[in-house]
Amino acid sequence: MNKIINLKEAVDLIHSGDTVMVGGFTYFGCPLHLLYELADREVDNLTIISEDLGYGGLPYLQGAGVLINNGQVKEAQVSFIGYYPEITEAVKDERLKLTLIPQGTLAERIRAGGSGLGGFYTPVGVGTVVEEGKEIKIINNKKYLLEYPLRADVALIKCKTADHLGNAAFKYTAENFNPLMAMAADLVILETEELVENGAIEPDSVDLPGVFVDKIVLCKDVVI
Amino acid sequence: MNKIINLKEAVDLIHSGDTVMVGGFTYFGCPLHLLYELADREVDNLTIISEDLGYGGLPYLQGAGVLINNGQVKEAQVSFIGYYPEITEAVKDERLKLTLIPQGTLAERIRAGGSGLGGFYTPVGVGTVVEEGKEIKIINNKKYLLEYPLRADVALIKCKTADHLGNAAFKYTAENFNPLMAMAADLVILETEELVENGAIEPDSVDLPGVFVDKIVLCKDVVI
Amino acid sequence: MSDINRQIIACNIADMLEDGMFVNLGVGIPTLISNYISYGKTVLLHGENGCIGQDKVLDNDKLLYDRKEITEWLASHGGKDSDWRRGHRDLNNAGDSFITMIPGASCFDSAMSFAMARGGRLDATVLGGLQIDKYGNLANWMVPGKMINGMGGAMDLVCGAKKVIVAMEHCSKSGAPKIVEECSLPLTAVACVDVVVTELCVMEHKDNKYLVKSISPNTSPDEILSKTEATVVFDTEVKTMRIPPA
Amino acid sequence: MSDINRQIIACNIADMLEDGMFVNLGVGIPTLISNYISYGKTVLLHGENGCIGQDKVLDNDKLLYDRKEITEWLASHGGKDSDWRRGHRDLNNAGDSFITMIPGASCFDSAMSFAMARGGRLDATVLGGLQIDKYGNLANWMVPGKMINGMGGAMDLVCGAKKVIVAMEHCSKSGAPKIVEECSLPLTAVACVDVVVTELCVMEHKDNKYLVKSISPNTSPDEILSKTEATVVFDTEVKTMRIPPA
Repeated sequence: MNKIINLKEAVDLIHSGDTVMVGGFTYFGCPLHLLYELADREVDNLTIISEDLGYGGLPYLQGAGVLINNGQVKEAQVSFIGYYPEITEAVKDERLKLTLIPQGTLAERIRAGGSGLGGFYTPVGVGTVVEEGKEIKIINNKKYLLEYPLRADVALIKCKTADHLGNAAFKYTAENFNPLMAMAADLVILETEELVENGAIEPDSVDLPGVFVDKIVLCKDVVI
Repeated sequence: MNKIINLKEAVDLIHSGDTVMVGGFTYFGCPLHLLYELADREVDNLTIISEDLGYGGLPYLQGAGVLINNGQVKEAQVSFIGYYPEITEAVKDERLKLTLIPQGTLAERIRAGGSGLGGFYTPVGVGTVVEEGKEIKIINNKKYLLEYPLRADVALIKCKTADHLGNAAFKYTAENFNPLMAMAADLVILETEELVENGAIEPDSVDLPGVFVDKIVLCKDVVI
Repeated sequence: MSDINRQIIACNIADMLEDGMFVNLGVGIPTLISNYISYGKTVLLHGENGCIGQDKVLDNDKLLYDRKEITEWLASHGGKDSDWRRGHRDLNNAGDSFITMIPGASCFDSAMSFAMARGGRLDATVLGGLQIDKYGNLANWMVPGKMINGMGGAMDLVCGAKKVIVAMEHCSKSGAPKIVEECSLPLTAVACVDVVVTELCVMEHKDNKYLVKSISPNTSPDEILSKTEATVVFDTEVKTMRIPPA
Repeated sequence: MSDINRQIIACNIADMLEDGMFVNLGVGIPTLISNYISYGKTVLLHGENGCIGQDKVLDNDKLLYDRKEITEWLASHGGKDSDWRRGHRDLNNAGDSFITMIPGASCFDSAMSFAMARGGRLDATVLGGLQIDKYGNLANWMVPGKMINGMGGAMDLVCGAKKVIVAMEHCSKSGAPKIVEECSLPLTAVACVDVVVTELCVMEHKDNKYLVKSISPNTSPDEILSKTEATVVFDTEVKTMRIPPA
């Protein structure tokens, strides 16, 4: 059971037309090595599910936005864009189909996708544009929207420390969407800063059990 | 903001008629000091929500079952009983209303209660007695049951280490239902084996943020 | 918005926050609030990106806009001797600033972060507003036709918090009232506003009206009435807002 | 059930488990399986109470039934120098035995534990059965009128696992078939059974039939047919089950 491969082998596993979840909250916990390698490939028609599309105001902190600027993405489901004029343009020009999802609903939909649930009722978005086209249910005199699970073909995630079984520990706020996405994709590729022997991460310190991780790529250097 | 009180003060906060969540999986992670103190009180008509009711075959590992044997409980919602003849008798004699819930559904309903969700769809229990009286929905050609959130007046939970803000770290499998229940109750009483200074538990090692904990009781000795 | 207006709003909200409160501060004016929380009071700040217990925001304007500077900072803030006390390349707030944390802080994933927001444990959420209306509706995330931004966590944060406090200038840059009869901009949430704090006054929302609790020494009831479209009433005893030293 | 029957069932299931597989083993016969997993094969065992990576089950029959013994054990297995390598008072499996774990084990809460069970990552779940039927329905948690037990995690575990393997004796103590046309006992789940392993044979469930893949050297096709109520068919090449040394 060897899960460790190199960056090129990892990105070879992503194909045109795939739905790809990308972990991270802007720069923090974002698998940038995997993303930048993917941006160098002739892979397109991707659907990206991510909290955001990177920190667009800063050319050297692009995140998933680099794929959009490359024209590799047909659709994106995110919660936040921030200052990113290129994306507004791409949406206006119909080069990109963009769906905005409240951040907590996005997290919960991904969790539901990884948890075998059929959907859930949330009060978030009631009376707003988020409600459009959704089933509404009154539970205990309160309105809720039915939200469905999200899953992906591939999840690209990033951690601080991993062992050879794929057990992962995230540092501080670089955890965010990473463990949730790892549970909700058919193929999970983990980018890690450090690789340690099995048992070096205490059982209580494992944030994501290795059973969710298919491939591990060690990327020691810091990129921005 | 002082959350630390003694065992007697803590149990004074539980009243007849309350719905009480009790953490633990049999002995493991069960707040036995709180339970045994509660068993000495004239508090009754309780509704207990718990994974189980303790390890009934062993007189010195009673868990929440001690409350039932005392006649303090009118209703219990649990997943498992195991070898516990007294409980079968109490149910037959209609001294106890018992609801059995699949363990994962129980965990998820408590999580939903703590997460502000109105309910969720699960495939678990379809075509079984669990289905009775529940809404069924077909999602992507698969049957799901609608399950509603569970909340309680009080949660009694147990951890290995806590700081003065109530941040808690559980050890190994003694985590189980404890953090979930702490999120789903109006009053949360935490029994801890050790009390440490704020900051002594690393931010990444906090399993339950202190904002969920109202009262902390230090109980150093091991009881069975 | 002028800096003094922002500071007035921030310091008056800080005064509402009590010891031990668990609070989410949104981007914009709300980030200024922590500067005004009085010494000895512990307010537990929620970062919806996955933490409780933000302490200082590291001054990273320069950091972020100078590539050499940030590369060096990231390299020196990720090793074994770097942690939550001095800042770490894996530690930010929801406004994407590097931060430090207080002793007793905690970190967690995004599902947990919003579970606690919706679940009712958050004592208050403070966020900016484009418009609020007599129904307590809030619009703060989108202006049709303008650049696409995204609602981020705002819709979730206002859903479960015990108190929703809107921090905004009383009128728009063009002078139009922002406290209106009915919001014309896309909503963030319906009937969610509890309190609004502007540079002119602090008002509570109740029964389709805004009740003035305190006003700035630099304004008058008439000015407030003329600049507010929704119905305004005055409390029997209206207090004076605190004006921070310039 | 005789011990040799239990061991035959356990060792034939162990042979089905491949290196790296993520598997839940229920109480009863399934707990015996780990003894037969061949050396060098890492099977990651899920404990639905909140762990992956069970290694040894600590022999605690004596431990649990002697009050002095357990008190001493608990006191000596909770301190700083006690951990997952040698056993800890906070470390059990779902059958309530104290356990040790392999390097690379992990622990988590119950919501996470069942999220992964339902979510589809579990390669197999192995559990006992009272009855299974031609539809692949499983009944394993309740006999009406008998002592109340509870379904525990069984209903959840069979819902998401890629393969559900039922480990049970071919007939009941009274000799009645347990592989029936239609279950008469309350169900655990519908249409969930993929494989059943008894002391007589290994059968796959498919198209409302049970297909015999291997049989014990101690039985015959006729005996299997006579002891099975549901339709049985035989694979073109039927293998011989492994019989462990007594």
